[in-house]
Amino acid sequence: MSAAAVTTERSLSDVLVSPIRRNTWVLALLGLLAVLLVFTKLIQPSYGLAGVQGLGISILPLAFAAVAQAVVVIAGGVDLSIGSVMALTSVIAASLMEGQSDAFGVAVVVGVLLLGVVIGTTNGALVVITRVPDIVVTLAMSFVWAGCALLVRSAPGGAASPWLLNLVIGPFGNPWIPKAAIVLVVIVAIIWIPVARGRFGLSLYAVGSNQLAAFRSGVSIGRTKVLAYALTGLFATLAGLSLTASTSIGTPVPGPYTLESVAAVVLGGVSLAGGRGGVFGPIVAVVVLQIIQNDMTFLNVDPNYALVAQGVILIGVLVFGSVIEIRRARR
Amino acid sequence: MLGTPVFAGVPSVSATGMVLMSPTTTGLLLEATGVSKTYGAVVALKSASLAVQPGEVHALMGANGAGKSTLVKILTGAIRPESGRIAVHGRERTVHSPAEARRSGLVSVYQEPSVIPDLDIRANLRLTETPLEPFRQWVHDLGLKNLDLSRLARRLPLASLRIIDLARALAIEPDVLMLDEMTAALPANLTERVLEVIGLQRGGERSVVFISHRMIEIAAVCDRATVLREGETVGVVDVTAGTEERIVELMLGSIVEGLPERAGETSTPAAGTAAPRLTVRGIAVGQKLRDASFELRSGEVLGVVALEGQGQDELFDVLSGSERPSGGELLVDGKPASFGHPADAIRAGVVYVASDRAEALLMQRSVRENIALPFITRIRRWGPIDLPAERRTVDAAVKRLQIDVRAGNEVRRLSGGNQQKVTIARWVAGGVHVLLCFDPTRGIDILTKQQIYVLLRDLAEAGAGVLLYTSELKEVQLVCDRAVVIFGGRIVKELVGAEADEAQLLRAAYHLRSGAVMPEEAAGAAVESATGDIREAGAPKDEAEIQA
Amino acid sequence: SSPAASGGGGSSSQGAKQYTIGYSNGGGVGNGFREEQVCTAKAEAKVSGQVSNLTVIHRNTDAAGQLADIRSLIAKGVNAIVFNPNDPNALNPALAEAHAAGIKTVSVDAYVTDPSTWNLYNNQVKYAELGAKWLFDQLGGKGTVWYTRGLAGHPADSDRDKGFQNILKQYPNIKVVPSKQGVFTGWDPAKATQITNDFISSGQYDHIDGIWASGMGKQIVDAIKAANKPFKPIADADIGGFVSQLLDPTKFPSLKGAAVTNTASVGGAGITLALKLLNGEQVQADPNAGRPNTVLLDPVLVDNLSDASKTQLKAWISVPGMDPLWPLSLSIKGWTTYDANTVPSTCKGA
Amino acid sequence: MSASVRTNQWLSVVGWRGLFRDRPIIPLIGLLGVLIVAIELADPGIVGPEWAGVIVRASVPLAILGGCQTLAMLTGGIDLSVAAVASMSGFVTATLLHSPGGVAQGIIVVLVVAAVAGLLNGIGIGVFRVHPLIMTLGMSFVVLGLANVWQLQNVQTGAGVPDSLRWIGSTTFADVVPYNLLVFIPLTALILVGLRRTGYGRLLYAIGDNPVAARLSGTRAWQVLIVLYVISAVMAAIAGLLISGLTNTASVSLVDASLLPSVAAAVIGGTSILGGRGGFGGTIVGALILTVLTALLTVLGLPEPSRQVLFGAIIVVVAAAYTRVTAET
Ligand SMILES: Nc1ncnc2c1ncn2[C@@H]1O[C@H](COP(=O)(O)OP(=O)(O)OP(=O)(O)O)[C@@H](O)[C@H]1O
Ligand SMILES: Nc1ncnc2c1ncn2[C@@H]1O[C@H](COP(=O)(O)OP(=O)(O)OP(=O)(O)O)[C@@H](O)[C@H]1O
Ligand SMILES: [Mg+2]
Ligand SMILES: [Mg+2]
Repeated sequence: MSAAAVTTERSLSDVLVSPIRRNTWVLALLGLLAVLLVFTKLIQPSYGLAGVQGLGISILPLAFAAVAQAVVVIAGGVDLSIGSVMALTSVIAASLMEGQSDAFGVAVVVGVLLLGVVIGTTNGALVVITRVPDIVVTLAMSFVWAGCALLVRSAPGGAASPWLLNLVIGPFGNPWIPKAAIVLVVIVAIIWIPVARGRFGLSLYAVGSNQLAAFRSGVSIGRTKVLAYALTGLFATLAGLSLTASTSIGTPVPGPYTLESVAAVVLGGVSLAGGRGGVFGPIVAVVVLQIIQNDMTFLNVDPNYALVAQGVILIGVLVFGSVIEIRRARR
Repeated sequence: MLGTPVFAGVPSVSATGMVLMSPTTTGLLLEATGVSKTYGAVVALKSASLAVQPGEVHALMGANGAGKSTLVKILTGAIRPESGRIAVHGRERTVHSPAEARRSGLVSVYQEPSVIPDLDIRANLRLTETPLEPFRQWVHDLGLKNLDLSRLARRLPLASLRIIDLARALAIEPDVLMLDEMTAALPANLTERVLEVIGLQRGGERSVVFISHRMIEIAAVCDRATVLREGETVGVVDVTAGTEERIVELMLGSIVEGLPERAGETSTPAAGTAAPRLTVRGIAVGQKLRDASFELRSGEVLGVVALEGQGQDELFDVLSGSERPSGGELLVDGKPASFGHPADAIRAGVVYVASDRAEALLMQRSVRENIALPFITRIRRWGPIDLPAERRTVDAAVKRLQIDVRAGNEVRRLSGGNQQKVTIARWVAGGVHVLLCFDPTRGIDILTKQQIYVLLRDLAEAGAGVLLYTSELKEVQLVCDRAVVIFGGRIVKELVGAEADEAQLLRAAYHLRSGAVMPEEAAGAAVESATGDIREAGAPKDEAEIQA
Repeated sequence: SSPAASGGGGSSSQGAKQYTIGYSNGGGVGNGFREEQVCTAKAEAKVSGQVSNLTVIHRNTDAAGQLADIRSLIAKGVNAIVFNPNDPNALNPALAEAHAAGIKTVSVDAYVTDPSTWNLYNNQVKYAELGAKWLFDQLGGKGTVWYTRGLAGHPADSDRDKGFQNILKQYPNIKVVPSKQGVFTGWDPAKATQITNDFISSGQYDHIDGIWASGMGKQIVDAIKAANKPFKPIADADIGGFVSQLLDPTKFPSLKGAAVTNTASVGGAGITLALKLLNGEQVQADPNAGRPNTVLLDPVLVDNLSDASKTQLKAWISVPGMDPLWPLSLSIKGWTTYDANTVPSTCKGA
Repeated sequence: MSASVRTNQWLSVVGWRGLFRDRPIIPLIGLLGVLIVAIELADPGIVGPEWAGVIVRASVPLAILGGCQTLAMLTGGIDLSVAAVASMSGFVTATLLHSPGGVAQGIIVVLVVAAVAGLLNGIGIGVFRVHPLIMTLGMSFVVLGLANVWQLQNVQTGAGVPDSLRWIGSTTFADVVPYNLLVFIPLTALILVGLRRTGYGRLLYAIGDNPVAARLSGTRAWQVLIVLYVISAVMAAIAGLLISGLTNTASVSLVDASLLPSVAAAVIGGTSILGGRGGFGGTIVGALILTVLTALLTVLGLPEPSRQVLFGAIIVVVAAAYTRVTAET
């Protein structure tokens, strides 16, 4: 053991092992997903193309919502206004696009995405400036954004540009690959991977992990938080646009996406304490939740017991996870 | 002492020892005057001044709560002062954030680690834009070997994090480096390397502001010392042989009387004959602690000495009920005991003073609630609290430890030292059979330390057994009747307290064969061989991480 | 009637169960109207003898969630899907997919715009018109009316608003408070009570002459009674609790009111319609509906002003001990074949 | 041995701040006053004893639900199952009205059922360390699902809200003092004293402040948490009974709309969602503020969308002002 060179080289096993160790939860979820798919095929032998295509489009809004929630939770916050932002952006898009040309529709999408960033920035700026806890600010803002959605239109309506519908509905090349899945993966990858790799991504995790240490490491807490919320606003808007794209209209009454996104984020291995996890785990969690929903239909489970089962599964997965964690810590 | 350079002859400002705000000589690197800061009703800094010359190691001294950390935080932009001037390189500046301070050449290693727990070390370095190669070099120089940069920070021991903090600061090449109790959480071997590195800065371009409560370290590396008392700079002293007394006098004001040389002097415990309070037989924790056996008797203070990560953490975890041993036997007052939870240990009268205050205190609650916490934990005690009785108990404990409770509505407002006292007071308030202390004087000022020594002796005299792990080897001679040394998860040596001088202890801690006199220069070599020993013993990677 | 599509499995249509039907309800778990609707669907499926399996998906979600549910029913391979739509347009893509897979689709309680889907629903515009007209006539065409609505943005609420405004135009001397847009109860009993209490305590209640309600009449009347205020004429729906109040002059002296039917039996009727389509029967569309493939169910209004109408109300609440939040009209002539008294028990055993 | 205390405390801004920080309820009450003045300005003559009675009556159940959140938040948790449990309790009591044991039996049954739900919450959170948000969210699905199964089992039993519940939930003494205070005042006294003067109350704060320290001092957190979530569920059940009495309605989703306001009442009242700080007094004022705010928006007669926007905006402003006033330094 001589020089500095020895001290900091990474061994091959480190390179291979540590990503697996760090992503155990996501890998376990993928395993669960595989098991569920096999199970589904067993209980519903006719499950096939229609099922997979339906799955792809069905998960899109919640998947984007979960990504949106994951970003802000990683940064140590939480956004309870995601459902309302989805409603607002969705009604605005659908109202503006109704009866307009495709080109105008593109402009609307771009404009609404920018608006989403502005909305997210507003949430973030309020959190930072008022120093009121995230959960309070975003809870209150959820009323504001939902009210704005109702101001835009009091009833569901509007229409999406046809290209927007075509963008997400149907297969992409191979009949087994839903366009929606491609859209989801490509957009999330394009936005998230550069963010996660860059300094801003580091700051996100730093702020979520330990604000004081982050501040002392030279991270601007306020700016990072605002940017995190802006990014969340962007993804929430993508979720809202997916609503418009899959339903072809805008609905001013928020759907159940806020709490579902929190649940998906936790299931997806993101710590609500901040600083840990990623955005792909929550996406897998959303797929798992949707397949469970489908299986209940295939099994003809009574709707009320289906609700009970959903609660039990949600709790069960996390109990399982923490039992493993407690065991591991004992060792 | 430990192979550090002798006092370098830095041109002194004045030989008179104390100058109130020395008239500025040319070319000061950093100058702060009239800095003040209040927290609500608490005045943390009244009027503090600090002048740092290029190339000097400048000690910032003061009792707990004197305002040292506050001053450092202000100088590096972590908090804003109410008033005061700060000049860097003679130019006045307002520093708004640590990042900005860094651009002005001011970098601090704070009292608490500033590494992001959920990022790996590499990412932490990227975050702070620290150049990698110099960092590696510094880590190596500071004696931290085999640091895996892809480890998550939260998985590393505190001492490693401190070294990483320091190496990172050094790699940035700051003009002024401020070290706030850098050595407090380090084992002896790493402390030595850190002091060496700091000593090497003397006479160069860079200045170091060094905060420590260990006089010996100040004497070893510092050129001058600024002394704070109650938020005010009360003097600037040249550090030369014999100025210690002077500094202490300044720190404490007029109240100093002769500090007792050995706290336990008066007591001559019948250690050999008293009944054992705690008997440890063959306790093991996986590979980390193997076959630890010893007896702790009533009336005895038993020292535990070890380098970082030799199994002492696991030993204390087992004894305090935080972790179950994988083998061995535990007897409390002769009766077999098995602790599945700290509550079990406490019930048996075995109580634990944790080293990490953040682990032990309810930071947002009052001193009183913190001290009375153990009384209410059992279901039987969940009912109404006898408030007058509680007040009496708590007041007695506060008085006994002389805790400054003026900011006591919330413990986090107390200075580090006073917080530390609260963690001890909690157990002094009830009756204890066995007191486990893990580095209880970490970051505590000299007077308080004395108080704690006396307290530990008093408790022992009253019949308790005290097990004291300390990273400050000098303490063993001062307070312990006996000491055991742990190495590689085993107890390798037992010494009588009075004979356990630093050299003896260090030699044992490195697991060197006795007899050979260790020349101070040979310490480095000794370290290498000690490392080898651990390797052969197959110590797991976690422990091997820090070897001097 | 004879089986249309399937390859002649059963010789007799009666008793031969050959269809699987999916039922999707995208909201209102625990809501009396929606629960009763599911019960009537189950009752009709049972009585018809032609349904081998009825899969019900009933959860609180939005249009996109209901799209997912319909798609999973398609993946399950049912013969027909009956659903209560969360939106008139949003489900169209999935409905088209269902059509392509040879699945019959029936929308109940509200219409959808998908051309191949049949609609069967209560005429909500008319619901509002009946109640408003009765109320305004009670006031002699002159006075102030408190306009309480349902859930902002809900299609049924929007339709009812349309009807209300239609009649309002014909009565120039009727004033509406708090505004022409009305106040929303969100169809939430607790909120309705709160709103009424606020309205009373602010003194505004003393200045009105009548109340138009959208299903929360029971809560409004209870709040008025709790505040010891005199009752004012009120038009609401045929919810059990409200009708009981209308028929109880000892507890609610001089309470004048009218109940407009808003039957939840559309669930059962939807099953009947789906079976007709599956069996290839001819279904008569309503020419006045303004859209194709549509069966409109007209509401009726019954007040408590005459003995005859009181007898009618009493007949409604004769089904023993139903939940007071459930609508009373339990059957639709020509569309449901079960015995109304069996509806509650159909739900038993969930 | 260091810092000196400022002498002229009351003269300085710092002194006021310090006062507010130690007694955060004072600015909250001030704020409530401002809202009441606003409502009086918007509709002169409205504020009076009767009006106050109506406001208090509506605030009591919300304050109790907020109390559930307060207790859970002190330990760093949250209880999203209160709405489902509260709805269930009102509903099941109503369905048991005609059972042999009558109302009393119904109430006992729902309190036991609620306690079981709370027990499961506590076990999940305390023993299996499931995040409280998820545990209680999952539990709310379970409770709602089972309550609905029960509803469909019992459509024929003739559900109706018992007269006794109607009396206590909705009537007032002399048209002013609501009888639900008969439940609320003892409960409040119990919670206030419990939090301040009992070992258990201290432990709630301790666990929320620093679970590691609490453990090292001998606290078995799972015991505390199980009891906590049982208490929370039982309180939710009591609130549910009052709400069903107030609205004279029993429905499995009756209280759903109060879930987020219950969280808002606690946080507006100064309880930290991160644990270790807050109290029930603030929550009561928080509930009053929310109720008065709703009444104000009703009086203003704005259309629904604008009301929602204003409601949210005012909460942000209130919370920001409050944070500012009680902030450190
Ligand atoms: N956030 C705070 N709120 C209130 N008072 C504070 C706060 N931070 C520090 N203080 C007070 O300021 C004074 C100075 O504290 P500081 O931490 O600077 O002392 P120190 O000299 O570093 O002591 P130690 O040697 O114990 O670390 C203490 O009285 C402390 O109680
Ligand atoms: N709430 C309290 N506040 C202050 N001091 C207390 C409090 N409760 C107990 N004490 C003191 O702490 C000491 C030990 O209390 P402890 O609870 O162990 O009593 P105990 O009689 O030993 O109970 P047990 O027999 O169950 O062990 C006693 O001296 C008691 O006076
Ligand atoms: Mg300090
Ligand atoms: Mg005892």
